[in-house]
Amino acid sequence: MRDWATQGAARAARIAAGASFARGKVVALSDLAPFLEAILRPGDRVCLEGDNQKQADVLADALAEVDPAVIHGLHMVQSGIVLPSHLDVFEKGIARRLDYSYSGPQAARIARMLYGGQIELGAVHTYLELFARYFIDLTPQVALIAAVSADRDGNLYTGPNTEDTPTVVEATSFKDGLVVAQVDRIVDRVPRVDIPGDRVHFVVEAGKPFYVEPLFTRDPGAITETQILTAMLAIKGLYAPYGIRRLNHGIGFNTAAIELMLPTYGEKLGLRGKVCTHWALNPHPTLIPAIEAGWVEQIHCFGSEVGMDDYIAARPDIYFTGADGSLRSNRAFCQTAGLYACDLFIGSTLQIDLSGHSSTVTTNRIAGFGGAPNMGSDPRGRRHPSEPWLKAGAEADPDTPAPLRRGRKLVVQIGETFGDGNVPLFVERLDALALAEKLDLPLAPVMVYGDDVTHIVTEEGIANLLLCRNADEREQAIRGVAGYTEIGRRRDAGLVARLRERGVIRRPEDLGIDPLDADRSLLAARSIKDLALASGGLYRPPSQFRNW
Amino acid sequence: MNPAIDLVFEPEALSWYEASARQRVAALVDPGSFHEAVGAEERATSPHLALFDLPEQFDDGMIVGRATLDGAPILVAAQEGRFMGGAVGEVHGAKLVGLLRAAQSLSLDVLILFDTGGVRLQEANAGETAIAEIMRALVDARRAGSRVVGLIGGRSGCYGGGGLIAACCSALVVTEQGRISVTGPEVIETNRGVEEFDARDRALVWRTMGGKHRYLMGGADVFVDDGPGAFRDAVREVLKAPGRLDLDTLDAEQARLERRLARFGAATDAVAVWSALGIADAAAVPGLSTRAFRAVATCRESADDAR
Amino acid sequence: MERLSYTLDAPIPAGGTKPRAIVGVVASGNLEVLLERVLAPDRCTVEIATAAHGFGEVWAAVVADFVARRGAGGLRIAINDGGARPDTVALRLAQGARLIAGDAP
Amino acid sequence: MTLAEILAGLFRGSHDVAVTDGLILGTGRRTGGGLVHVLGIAEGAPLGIDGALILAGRVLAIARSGDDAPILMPIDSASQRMSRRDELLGLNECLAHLAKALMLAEAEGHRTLGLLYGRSAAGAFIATALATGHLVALPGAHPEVMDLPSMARVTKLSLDVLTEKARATAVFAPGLDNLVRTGAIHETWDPEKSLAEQWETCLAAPPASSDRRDRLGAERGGRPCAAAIAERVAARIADHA
Repeated sequence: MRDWATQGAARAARIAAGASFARGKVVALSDLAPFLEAILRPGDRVCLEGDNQKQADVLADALAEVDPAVIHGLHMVQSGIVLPSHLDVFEKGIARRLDYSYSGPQAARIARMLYGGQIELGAVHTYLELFARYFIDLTPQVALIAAVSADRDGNLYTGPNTEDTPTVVEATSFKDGLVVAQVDRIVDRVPRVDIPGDRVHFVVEAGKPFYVEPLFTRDPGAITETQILTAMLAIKGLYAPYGIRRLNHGIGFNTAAIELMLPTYGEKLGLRGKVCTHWALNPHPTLIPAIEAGWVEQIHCFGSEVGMDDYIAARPDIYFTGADGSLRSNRAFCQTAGLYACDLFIGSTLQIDLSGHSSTVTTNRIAGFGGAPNMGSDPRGRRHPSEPWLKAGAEADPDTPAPLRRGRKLVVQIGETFGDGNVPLFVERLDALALAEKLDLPLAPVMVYGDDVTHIVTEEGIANLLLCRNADEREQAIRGVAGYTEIGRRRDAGLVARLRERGVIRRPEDLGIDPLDADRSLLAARSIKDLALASGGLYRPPSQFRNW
Repeated sequence: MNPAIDLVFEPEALSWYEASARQRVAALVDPGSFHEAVGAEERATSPHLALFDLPEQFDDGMIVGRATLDGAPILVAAQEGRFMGGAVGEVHGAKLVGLLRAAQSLSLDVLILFDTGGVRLQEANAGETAIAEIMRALVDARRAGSRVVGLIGGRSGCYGGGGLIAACCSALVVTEQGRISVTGPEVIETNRGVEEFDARDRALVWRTMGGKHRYLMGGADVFVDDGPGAFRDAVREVLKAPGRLDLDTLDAEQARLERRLARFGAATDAVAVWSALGIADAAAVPGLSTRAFRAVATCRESADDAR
Repeated sequence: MERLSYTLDAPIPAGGTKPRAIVGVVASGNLEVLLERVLAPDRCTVEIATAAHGFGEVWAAVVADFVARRGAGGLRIAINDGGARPDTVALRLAQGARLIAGDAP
Repeated sequence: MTLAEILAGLFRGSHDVAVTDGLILGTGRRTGGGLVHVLGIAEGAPLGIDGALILAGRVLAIARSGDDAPILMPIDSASQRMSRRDELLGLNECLAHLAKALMLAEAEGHRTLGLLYGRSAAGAFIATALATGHLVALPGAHPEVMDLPSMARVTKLSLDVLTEKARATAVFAPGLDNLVRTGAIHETWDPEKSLAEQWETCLAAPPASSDRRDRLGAERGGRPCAAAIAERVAARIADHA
């Protein structure tokens, strides 16, 4: 007769092996590597918690210290390849196979290791996609997670950076997997229970907070006049006419400029209360002036942001906060919110081709996807109407009767025609294609597909791809805002002029914008210090962003 | 009421830190009163940068000329901190030498808008010598009765020889962003190691070299907000004092600096210095607004008649 | 340094009467533009010294658009470039034309 | 030459100059018996806040003394002391204070003569030797703003390229000849001849009425523009007066 509880028995065996290193659930920091050798089995699927923000860094370092003769061939299923130790485990043979989502800081090294065959790649996912697979075919046998504090029963307080933890624990613990948490300290009573203790099997006191990258902090001091011009175009040419109230922003300087210009330029246009009221967004410091000026009603966050915790706690009407007063973030929920409950995503990219496909991959850097493809896609399952969604749908498909017409989420790519080092934003062929050939991947790593993109904003103007009726128009609409790049200089001037007459392309002057008005005095804060002052001293920027 | 300006701070339209040298000068003196000497159209560029295949600037990063302030004639020099980090080369330095010599012969006051990383390495010997000439011309002008006021709040700070020139001035006006120092953080780190100075720790950089610390120590005389209006008000204020540089001044400076070493010589960090000054919550100083900072800075060391 | 030089017919004379104007600074990704009113009102020359080599075609396009759209007639324009992007170049040229026309201080 | 050799050459036995912690302090007697104040830096020591204040205090005391004895400032130093403490406590003020003191003493009638006999660099050089009224050097002296390897790092040029460029111009590379050509150093003494005589010749010449270093730089070809630019600026400013 079949044993229907083999997984539970296997977990019990692992717990028993680990218990010899533990007092109750608590494992000493000094025993971490042998402890991991005791609870892991070669070939395990392991989720090492870490995304573009928080990292279970102490557990990651310990995993890289285990003996490859004992533990090898692990299959890592994790959001982020961010710390050097995340790749060390592959170099040492401790891990072999990888399914992941984001690899920003390790983009160059992961590319080298993929080319070198040291990593057997499953796939590069979006966050939400990887989370989904945790519940279907990539369920972890062991999860190594991070929290702020724990009590002796294993109840965890994750603090403002909850992020991926509930999702990882849900998938692991309820499918007979083992959950190990690193915490800064063990306390008698946690400030709030983010993860109930019966889902957590072992806890290690790291004696220091887990690492968090201040990824969403953009220094207003670095925003250029051209970026300000693109922000003026977006506010006046997209946010205002579509009436965008629910939205998500990427992390680039163009969108930071938009955030900083709401209380100045947006106010002058009379848009307060009419746009940008509800957000799926991390606690961007650059949104502080808009919040303080009464623009924002509420924000749900994927994670927190270094230095923003006190400000958030003092603004509970705006943010989601727990009984302890601090932020509650949740990446899976916020990704879902960005996908289904927002009418606009706007973000920057490195390359856009003539079909509107965009990618942040270059041939020697593989940064992964993170959440952008979810934010930057049109959810086919959406059913609730909203004004911008219906308007965009009508522009794309004027002939279908309204009751049967799908709306469209606005997916906007914003950027300058030339990036750092005079590298053009617009290309004939994405580097992602060369990469796919080199690695023999069935799919090129495209961040946002052309058929999801509705608008492209550059300093030359806005291209509304919804209004293009064929591939030729689409190509010329893209060329028509591609500035002095080679793509832009090879435009069909006659067709571009006709597209402009139809409003497919809109120049700054078509919107009543003088590029010479694009001035840094339009920024509600011109420095990180201004942001700290605007927050009433509640925002405490990390040292690397200070000039005081 | 416009909520856009209903914030707890109201910056001036022009940020000194961000402005170019030309913008600063134009906004500082009486409108339209600045007349540049050896302007960009004369193309007095560096004769040495071509050797390094580096781009030139028509004014070599130094603007000098005459202007009026509240109708009174005054001489002005401004460094462009974004061109080669405001570094002093042959032409750049010679323009300031010429201005200071003119100040002495014409008995005029001088404003120097510092923004410099120090000597320009590509013309290091010329730059170093120019610093020495500037200091001598400055001292001569002051001895003859001119007042020379340094204004510090630019991106490149006031480093290297710039720091020495600044300390020769009659008075210094500084913003929080303004840094005054001799050796830059990166150079200290390179020479002495990251344990001595972690150049990436920006909070450390500013509390060691920044405007608030210099003001509290008497290394600067007026602390202002980041805008030309604030600088103008401060210049008016310091120009009320008579110009003076004699042995009494230097004896007073000697006593002032010896007292500083005696009081704070054992401190290893600025926060300890500020505590020793009598500031209760010294660690909070960097985060304070200008108004709040001035309120706690009443216990500062001053350099009145001792610079 | 790469040196480029263009002489163009200018349909729109520069506004105002100022003899000269200067905008911008030479820094990485930035440039200075010196404009001098010394030519016939239907001519414009542009001399460029740039640290970024091999962008002649782009410069030609940016300069041609500028002279076609803004008041540039009568101006001898000299540029020192620290590798600015075309959008920055176009912006500085436009700022220079505005400055010499006297619209801004 | 060593400091001992120099002092012997200048004063024979009649001096009480001592070196403590790299600082030179004392007096000597001229050939005719007149007093000379001697202060400076020895042993390639860096100049920090403490040393600068000691030297400045001594200079100010001399300026107050009422004698008109010359000040000799022998220099063999490193650069300014590079440390967190020095910057925290205002190294720029201490160095500038020393330079001002030297210039004021000169104005009070004390001839100041810098004697560069070893290394010197950057802030230490500016605050001492370059702040004297007349700067002489001995062969073998090695002033520099920054050494070539460091400069190669900062300018991102190879050492070979920099060395090659250094042959074409005096304007950036370290070394005595280059500083002489820029006019920073007025003259180089001949160690084969009597130092005392060369020193007396300096003192016999009338004190310079103005800073002539930029003129020297133009004459010697090390600084082609400085003097002309400075004169042009001063003239234009005066024209508008």
